[in-house]
Amino acid sequence: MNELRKLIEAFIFAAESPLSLDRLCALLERSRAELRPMIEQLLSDYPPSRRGFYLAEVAGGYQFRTDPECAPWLRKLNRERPFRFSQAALETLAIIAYRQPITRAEVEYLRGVDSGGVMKTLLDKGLLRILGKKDVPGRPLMYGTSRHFLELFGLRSLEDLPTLKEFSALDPELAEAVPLDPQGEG
Amino acid sequence: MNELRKLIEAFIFAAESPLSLDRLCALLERSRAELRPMIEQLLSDYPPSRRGFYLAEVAGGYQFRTDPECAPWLRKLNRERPFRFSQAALETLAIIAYRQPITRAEVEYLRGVDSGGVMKTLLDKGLLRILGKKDVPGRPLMYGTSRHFLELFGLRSLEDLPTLKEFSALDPELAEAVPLDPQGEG
Amino acid sequence: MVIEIHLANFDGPLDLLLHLIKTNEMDIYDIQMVEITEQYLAVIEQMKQLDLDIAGEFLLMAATLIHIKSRLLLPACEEPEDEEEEDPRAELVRRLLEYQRYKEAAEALERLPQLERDVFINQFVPAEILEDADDEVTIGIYQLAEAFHRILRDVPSEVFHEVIREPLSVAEYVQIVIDKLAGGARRSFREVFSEQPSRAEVIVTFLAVLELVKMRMVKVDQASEHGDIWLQMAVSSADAKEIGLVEAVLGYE
Repeated sequence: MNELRKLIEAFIFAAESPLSLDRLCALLERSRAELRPMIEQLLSDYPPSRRGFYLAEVAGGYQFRTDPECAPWLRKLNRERPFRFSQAALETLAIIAYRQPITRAEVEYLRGVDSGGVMKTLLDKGLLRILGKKDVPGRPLMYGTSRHFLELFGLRSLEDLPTLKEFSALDPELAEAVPLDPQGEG
Repeated sequence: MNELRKLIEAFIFAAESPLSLDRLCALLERSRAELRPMIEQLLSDYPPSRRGFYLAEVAGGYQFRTDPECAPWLRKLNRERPFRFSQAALETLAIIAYRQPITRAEVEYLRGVDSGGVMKTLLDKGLLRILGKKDVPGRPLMYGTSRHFLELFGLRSLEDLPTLKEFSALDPELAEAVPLDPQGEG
Repeated sequence: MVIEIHLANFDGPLDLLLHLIKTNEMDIYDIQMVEITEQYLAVIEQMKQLDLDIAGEFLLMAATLIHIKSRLLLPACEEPEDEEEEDPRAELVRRLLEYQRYKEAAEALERLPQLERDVFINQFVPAEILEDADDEVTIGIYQLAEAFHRILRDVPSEVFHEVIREPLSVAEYVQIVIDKLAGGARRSFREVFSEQPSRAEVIVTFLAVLELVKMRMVKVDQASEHGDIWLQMAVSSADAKEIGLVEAVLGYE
């Protein structure tokens, strides 16, 4: 393959958004007259429907895109993504893991936002379990993490969770605030 | 092009990280025996150096990547500068890659310097992961490299790591005397 | 021999030592301790003159070098059992060799085609796989712990403990006990406590009763030796309110 055509291909492939002919000319320091026939060639090399992806002309530029016929299948990529957590779920899970048994109100106090929805999701996913009721007015439920939680994170027990000390040992900022035990590791 | 091969191509193209054969089998509801020859075919359809991109085997899966020869040009696309590893970060990463699972104290013994800050940075970048706690007094955390580490350096697996230069063929005793778990390398 | 050293270029004492050994073209298995120690100390001295913060590791290595050197300078022992004594340099050599391996491995890593530096992946994400994907992260145990410690850092620790420990105020419990004894009721010590009191509650209620007895507001009597203890207000409820039970008066926080 012609070196210049190879570069054009690589540029279009790697760019975040469709690349226009003008942009390609600027990037490669070449004239439109030189590049246009090469793009024509690429368009016929990657026509629609032949492969899993094609070279599309879109938004005044060029971009490789998946074949629309494959779309129903590609949707599965998203659904099958293993264990993805939103930032909210992650925070909530972290608080419960380290502070269990803990009530919803306490979680919300720490996060500063309503956490009922997130906790419900985590319960539905089997990552939390109810540990009983707290002996305070209103007797709110106390939550903790489940066995499934341990499995998911490859922990033998909750003791395997990294401790604050281990964290501060890695984080120089925290290290100043927390005295380090030099015998702590090794 | 065969419909199934087209779908495989589209999946690999659209996925955000390398897709393994097993994952493809699950997505397409086909057996490994059916898919493997198609992947072989795709590998030879997109060999390195011929086009602007090629089908790479990386981190236990398959991913389209640009030809490394195009890199000097492609860097012009990036507004942000790529993360540059310091010598300290590379050394630490190398030690952990070859010696995992390994504790922080062991890394520091090998490097001769405090490595907490570097290890924290590598953890933050998702290049390391915690493998559990070591069954020795103090139960220190054990670290290893992540999948993202393989992706970043384009390795199929840890076995793809460049071979460590042997200590010295003349002095096998020295090699045995290194005070670390010999199973650590793998 | 004067060696120009830029200290920032050295990753640690092992790195510096390796450099000195190489520039002197020494055999790593036969390090000339006198020479190396001298040069190493000269570098440390240079660091001091430049007013650089010398990391503890560099000083520790200096001490190790001096120690090895002195052991080598001692006359060989005459006793035969010392014949097989290990070369004092052995441990250092092992560490240097091991360190050198990883230094080379690091250089090899650096040469690998790096994502976003030497190779790039396509950025196109088909619309059909975008749904629900926003703002999500794949996590491991580190990310979980990291999330928690971030929260801990953001929440002031005192406030945090208040929520978890729920410190109980003696003044509050003094009021609770008074309320229970309202209208001149005579109650057993046990009844004064709430139904399933926590440890802290028991302690605080007890302290509250002691306070009230001390202030002569409550009478205590016991009919038999191990029998129930009975409590009764010694003043009228109205008087009790007038006393104005302020925590500061009670001396508790």
